[in-house]
Amino acid sequence: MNTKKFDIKKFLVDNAIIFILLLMVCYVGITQPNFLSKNNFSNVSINTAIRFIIALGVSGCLITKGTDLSAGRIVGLGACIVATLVQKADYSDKFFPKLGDVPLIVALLIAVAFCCIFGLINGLVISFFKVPPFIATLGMQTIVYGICLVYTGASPIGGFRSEFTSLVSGKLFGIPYLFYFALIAGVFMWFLYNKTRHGKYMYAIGGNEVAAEVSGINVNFTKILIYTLAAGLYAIGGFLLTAKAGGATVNAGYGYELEAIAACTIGGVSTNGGVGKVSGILVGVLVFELLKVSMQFLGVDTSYQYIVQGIVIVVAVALDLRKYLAKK
Amino acid sequence: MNTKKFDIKKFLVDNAIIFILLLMVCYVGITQPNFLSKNNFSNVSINTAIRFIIALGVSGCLITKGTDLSAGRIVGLGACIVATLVQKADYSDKFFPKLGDVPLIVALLIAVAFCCIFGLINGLVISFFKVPPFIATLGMQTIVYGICLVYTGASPIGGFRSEFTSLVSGKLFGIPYLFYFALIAGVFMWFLYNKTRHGKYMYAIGGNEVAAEVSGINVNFTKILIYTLAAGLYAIGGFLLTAKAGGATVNAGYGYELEAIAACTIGGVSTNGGVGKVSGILVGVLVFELLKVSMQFLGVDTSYQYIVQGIVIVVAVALDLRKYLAKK
Amino acid sequence: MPDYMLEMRGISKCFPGVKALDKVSIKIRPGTVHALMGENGAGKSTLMKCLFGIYKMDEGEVIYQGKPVSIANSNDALHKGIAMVHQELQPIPERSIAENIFCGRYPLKKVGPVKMVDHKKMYDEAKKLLKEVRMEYDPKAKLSTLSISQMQSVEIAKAVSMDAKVVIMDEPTSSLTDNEVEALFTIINDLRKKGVSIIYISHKMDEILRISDDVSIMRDGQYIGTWEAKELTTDIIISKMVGRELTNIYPQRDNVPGEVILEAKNLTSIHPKSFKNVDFKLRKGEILGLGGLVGAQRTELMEALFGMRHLAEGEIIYKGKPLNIKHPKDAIKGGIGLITEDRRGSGIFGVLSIADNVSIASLDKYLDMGIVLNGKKIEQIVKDNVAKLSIKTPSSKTQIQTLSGGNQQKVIISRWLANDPDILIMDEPTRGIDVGAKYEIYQIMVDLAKQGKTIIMISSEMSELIGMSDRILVMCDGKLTGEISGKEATQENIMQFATKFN
Amino acid sequence: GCGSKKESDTKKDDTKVSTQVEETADQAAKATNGEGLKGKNIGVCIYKFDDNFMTLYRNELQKYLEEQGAKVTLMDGKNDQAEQSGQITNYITQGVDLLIINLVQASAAETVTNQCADAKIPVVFINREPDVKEEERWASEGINATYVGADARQSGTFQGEIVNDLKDGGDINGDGKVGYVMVQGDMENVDAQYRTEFSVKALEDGGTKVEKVDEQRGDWDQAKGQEIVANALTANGDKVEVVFCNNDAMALGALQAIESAGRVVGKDIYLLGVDALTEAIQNIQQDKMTGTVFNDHIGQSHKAADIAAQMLNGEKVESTYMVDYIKVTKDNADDIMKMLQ
Ligand SMILES: Nc1ncnc2c1ncn2[C@@H]1O[C@H](COP(=O)(O)OP(=O)(O)OP(=O)(O)O)[C@@H](O)[C@H]1O
Ligand SMILES: Nc1ncnc2c1ncn2[C@@H]1O[C@H](COP(=O)(O)OP(=O)(O)OP(=O)(O)O)[C@@H](O)[C@H]1O
Ligand SMILES: OC[C@H]1O[C@@H](O)[C@H](O)[C@@H](O)[C@H]1O
Ligand SMILES: [Mg+2]
Ligand SMILES: [Mg+2]
Repeated sequence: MNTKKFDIKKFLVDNAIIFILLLMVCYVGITQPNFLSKNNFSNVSINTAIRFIIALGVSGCLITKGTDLSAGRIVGLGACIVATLVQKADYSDKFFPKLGDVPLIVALLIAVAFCCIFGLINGLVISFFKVPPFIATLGMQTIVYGICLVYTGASPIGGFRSEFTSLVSGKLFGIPYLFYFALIAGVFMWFLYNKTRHGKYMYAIGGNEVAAEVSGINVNFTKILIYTLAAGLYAIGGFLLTAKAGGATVNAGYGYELEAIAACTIGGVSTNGGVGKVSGILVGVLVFELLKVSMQFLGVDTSYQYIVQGIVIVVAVALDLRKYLAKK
Repeated sequence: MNTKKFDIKKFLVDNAIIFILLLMVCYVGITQPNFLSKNNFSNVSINTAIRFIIALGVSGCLITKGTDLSAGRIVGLGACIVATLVQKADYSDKFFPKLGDVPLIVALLIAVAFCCIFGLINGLVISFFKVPPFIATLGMQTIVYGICLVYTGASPIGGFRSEFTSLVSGKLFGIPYLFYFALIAGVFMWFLYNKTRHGKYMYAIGGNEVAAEVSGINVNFTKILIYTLAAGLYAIGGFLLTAKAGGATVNAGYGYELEAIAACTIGGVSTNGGVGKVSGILVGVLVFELLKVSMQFLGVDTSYQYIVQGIVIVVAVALDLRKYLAKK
Repeated sequence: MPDYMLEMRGISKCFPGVKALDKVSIKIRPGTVHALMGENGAGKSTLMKCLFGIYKMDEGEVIYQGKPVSIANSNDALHKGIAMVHQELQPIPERSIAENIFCGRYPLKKVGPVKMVDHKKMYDEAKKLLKEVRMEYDPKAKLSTLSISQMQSVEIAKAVSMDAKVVIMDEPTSSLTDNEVEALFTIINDLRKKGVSIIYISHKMDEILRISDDVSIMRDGQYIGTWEAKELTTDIIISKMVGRELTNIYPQRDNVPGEVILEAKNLTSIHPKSFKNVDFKLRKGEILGLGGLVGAQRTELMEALFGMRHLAEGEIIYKGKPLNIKHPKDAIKGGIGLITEDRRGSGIFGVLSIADNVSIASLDKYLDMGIVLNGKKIEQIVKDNVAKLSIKTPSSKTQIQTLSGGNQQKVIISRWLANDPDILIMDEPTRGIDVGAKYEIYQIMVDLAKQGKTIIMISSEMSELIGMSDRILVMCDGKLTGEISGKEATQENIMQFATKFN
Repeated sequence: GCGSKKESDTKKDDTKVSTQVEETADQAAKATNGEGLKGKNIGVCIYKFDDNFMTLYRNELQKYLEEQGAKVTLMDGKNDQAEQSGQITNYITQGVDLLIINLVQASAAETVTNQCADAKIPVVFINREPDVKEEERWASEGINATYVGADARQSGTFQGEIVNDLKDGGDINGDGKVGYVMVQGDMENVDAQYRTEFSVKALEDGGTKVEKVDEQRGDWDQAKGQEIVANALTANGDKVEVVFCNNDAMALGALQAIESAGRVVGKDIYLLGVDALTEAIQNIQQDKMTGTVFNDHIGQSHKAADIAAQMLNGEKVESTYMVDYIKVTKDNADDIMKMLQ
């Protein structure tokens, strides 16, 4: 703890969501067998890992008062690119029938490279044409989808090499591989956000873009970097998603952007810009994932699951904002 | 024209989208027979009417720096409610088997009333719990969808009385009824935005919320009104959509919010708040609708239609913002 | 070393509808303080923004250290050794004080191949710099915990730490207390000794005469001339700025305070560190000054009276009845108006027109049939006000954000004139206002008082308090420490009360 | 034995339709004696909850399973394979006795099957058919998995055949070829792809010359169906003789467009859908639609449940079971309607 005296009330208010999350986990854990099992831990961590990586990408956009609605579709593009590269040699419906066994890392890098192009375009359009991020990335959402349709001809792609799909089932020290992916991504982003100039620039731009500009920060360049990096993370998300699903279609990743944005906001990334922590983003993603599993374990009717999920989004954010509401 | 001297360059820049729109219409009109026909006018005006009414609803949220992601789902809810009330007495799959013939206006009002409840909640959550509109309405999007699923059990609802469906096919002075709906909505909103206190308050809140508060504006009340009214307009949109499609499912209106937001932005509603005109919104909606018809007439492959549409969104906004960029 | 550190030649700049700069030329000597003076909207800030690369000039050239240069953007300007304190504060509230100071040039350290921000160095240096501007704040604290004046000090610290050859200061003291101003002047003198040129913009005559070596004057976007400060007096400067003689700084006060209209009893904020147990009375037709040091909680007190802040205790008797104010709209309904001190934050509606900005608080008055706004009536009231306050604007449809700071302030005053309140609270009403316009504002205050309105004026300028108030209340540390009648007020007795900490 | 033989052979003969209906109902009756489902936890994964057809299907499936004493939970895959895979792992962790899965992506079958096999949970795939190779693998590796569904190609073929059987073979304007508009579902869906392809193929196989006047994607959505057909009719007028819709919802929208363009189905245009929604059947009865294809959710869901019961009883099952689509035209519309009531 700090040297400062510990304020229990503040601690509770600041971490309200975390407590509620713990409460929920305890309740479901006690009432539902197998919820607190190793298997479930590994399921949740696999789901969380992918969403977390995508949310990390979106977070930079949000912190600079932007947003990225193309996130989900870029995840989908990444997924489709990877999918076409990791098919079994003898798969009858092979996309590139003559393609040999592409090493996984190469497949990943190719997907990252392609996705980054679209992130780059997002960044350029936002910086130089001053198109509001919402619109720029909304347009990109549609464009990337179209491109993905053209690329795959809308056919689903499957028949992957087992070394690829085992990325998800595989474990190291009893912990799924995906967990490590997320860990590395999280540490990397934490470092970037807190220890490098780029991170400071990002927070400064989000806090006051004019101030950043007149302080000599290359605002355009920083934004471009943010959107490009984000797309790179989406590609990784797409890669893992494909491994997890065991197949990919143009619809992969669809709608993930909204969930990622909601997760970030729940985790304290402010839509007013300039605020947001990597640890918060993780909490935000966990809220979603734990909620989903819990509802399934509790056997909540699907239609009602939507209602609950919607309410949780709103309440989690309302709760979190309480601390800012401090009466004047 | 004005007494001021006419600045042709400014006129061109200010209305760039309109000119490009006209150009497009001319091109398609010349190359494709029947494009400039009365029938096509009527199709376009029917589609535009519905989208325009929805975009009008969203515009108030945008002008106050908010947004409404629940728009599409509320349209869907309105559509489903109306649909369950206007079925033929002898339709075998009737939702309320014992329900008599509900007058159309009553069906509309019931839908409006129910939808307004959700708009009201949006407004309350945004005003009093200070949940960012993006998140509040994202949550509501999911909630309303869930409610609609519960209400309809996800089954499609059809078998309407012909007086209802003929709302769309019917014409007055050779112009489809729907056109008049849109006209009335447009005139009403123009009046509200320009000639009433509410409108001025709305622009003021968008311009500077704190200053609005200090100027004695009841910011919370104004916002609540805006979100509630918006939901009312979505309900009307849902009503007309159902009449047009001749049936409704929980999926009705899905995704309309993004299109509406994009249309507003293309039409000059600023995401920075405080700026936006009814006429601009109409132009924005027309850009979309004319683009869609044109692409179909030109026989553009559906996959490529997405790409074109995405590019148009971005370019239209880039173009429009030029005028605000007035070289620093 | 060339004769001039910097020359700007024939600079012109047009905005839609305004020629902001019309072939302006100035020359800045090395190691001097060069004051730039002119009425609101004369083009001072615009000229500086052109120099700093924020605006692109339409024509003209910049000779810097003897060589023609072109400055593409702020980054470029900073690299060339030009730093600027901006008229509009540019805080990044959510980041630490140190990060605000080192924004854009964070100290780095190399860890292996990776360049990392050197936090320790950043905080240490920030601490040193803060000391220089007499601020003993934790550099790790969020900027948002500071008051406006403290933020301004931070910006000054930032600009002077840039190691620049030219430091532009656009109204650096607009929110500073006397104490802080002294610190600034010490810094400026040090810089001058090091050969740095300072371009200093201010509307405060005494500062100009004290600190500057040369004075350049602008009027309506044109360059009028440059003089050595020692040749000048306040009157000469004013007449060159305004283009005519200005005989008095304060108008004749011929209002007569009448019966008590409002009585505040035991007002206490919900925040322990804010105002407590404040009692005062307001009379019809009086101008009440509210003095004190920055941080004395004057603003908080008035904002509470206006319903923007919460009271823990206290009662307000207005026109004989208790008045319950929960929200500004309650206050406005009761006939109270407030011009806030933070113009950009809580005053202007930037993207809206002048007409909208003027009419927004009084829309109820322009209704036909109870709902329809009458455009003609609005247009009329706007026209009247633009004329009365001589607001410089191309049209009433102009966006207020394009006006100069001073003119924006006048528009906000118009808003409250249009609303016609019985009590008008003005928090630093002449901040950033040129002398000519100040006089106009003072005159309006007197006129209002003569019509039986009550004015409460918060001001940090002693002379303004003394010159304008019928009565002065002084606060210190959240408590009312004294009351002085206007006639008896002196700098000394106000200061005495203002520093009466327990 | 509850139909362990393959039933995928396309019935060409229209008169067989009514016997087919009885057969399906018959199967349903027989299955009630299945002991295997009683008290069992069945996890059902639906690819997307708001899919019209899958709604009918899942409701029927749930009802039928519960009637036989099974404990059923359903999950909505939200059209996202990754989401669904997560749900499947959750079911496995929870320890369900059997899974009935309507995959989002048929190509994910291998991964999913392996997961279930590892956990020793039998799995019945429905509606979206895995790769043939995958199905063969189940048999050869003795994996307890099977597919119960319908062949989407057949639904397309039936659409085409209905047109072929019209007295003018679809050529209303007598120019020797049939001008058609194709309104597609979302193209990621194999149903959409096959219906688009095989409706036209059946027309051509029947010796008709065809001309594609327009082809647009309507995402199964009624409003989009209306918009697309309204535009197509405006642009192409009488050239449009047949409107093929990949499902009935879009066909109903198309009908709106056709009527407001002042055209009359059966007289100067033909309109075909798939699914046999109640409203579509009524339209056929009233000559407002030419025909549709009954996507037999009752037969399919009952079959799936019956096979599930067999698996739970430890019986060995085939790797695929096909339930036929049924052509619906004015001739048999009343029968189909009765069956659905
Ligand atoms: N961004 C802008 N767009 C349009 N007009 C502008 C803009 N900035 C300044 N102007 C106009 O240019 C003129 C000069 O403004 P400027 O801010 O330079 O005045 P100033 O001398 O700094 O006044 P003050 O003392 O009030 O700060 C004014 O008429 C103002 O309205
Ligand atoms: N000691 C302090 N520490 C942090 N913030 C402070 C402190 N004192 C004041 N502030 C903040 O600074 C702002 C201005 O202070 P305050 O309104 O009390 O000053 P004032 O007497 O009105 O002076 P002026 O209006 O002339 O600046 C307020 O927002 C207040 O919360
Ligand atoms: O996958 C979605 C589609 O599935 C088909 O089987 C059905 O016929 C369509 O109406 C549509 O629901
Ligand atoms: Mg200025
Ligand atoms: Mg103050």
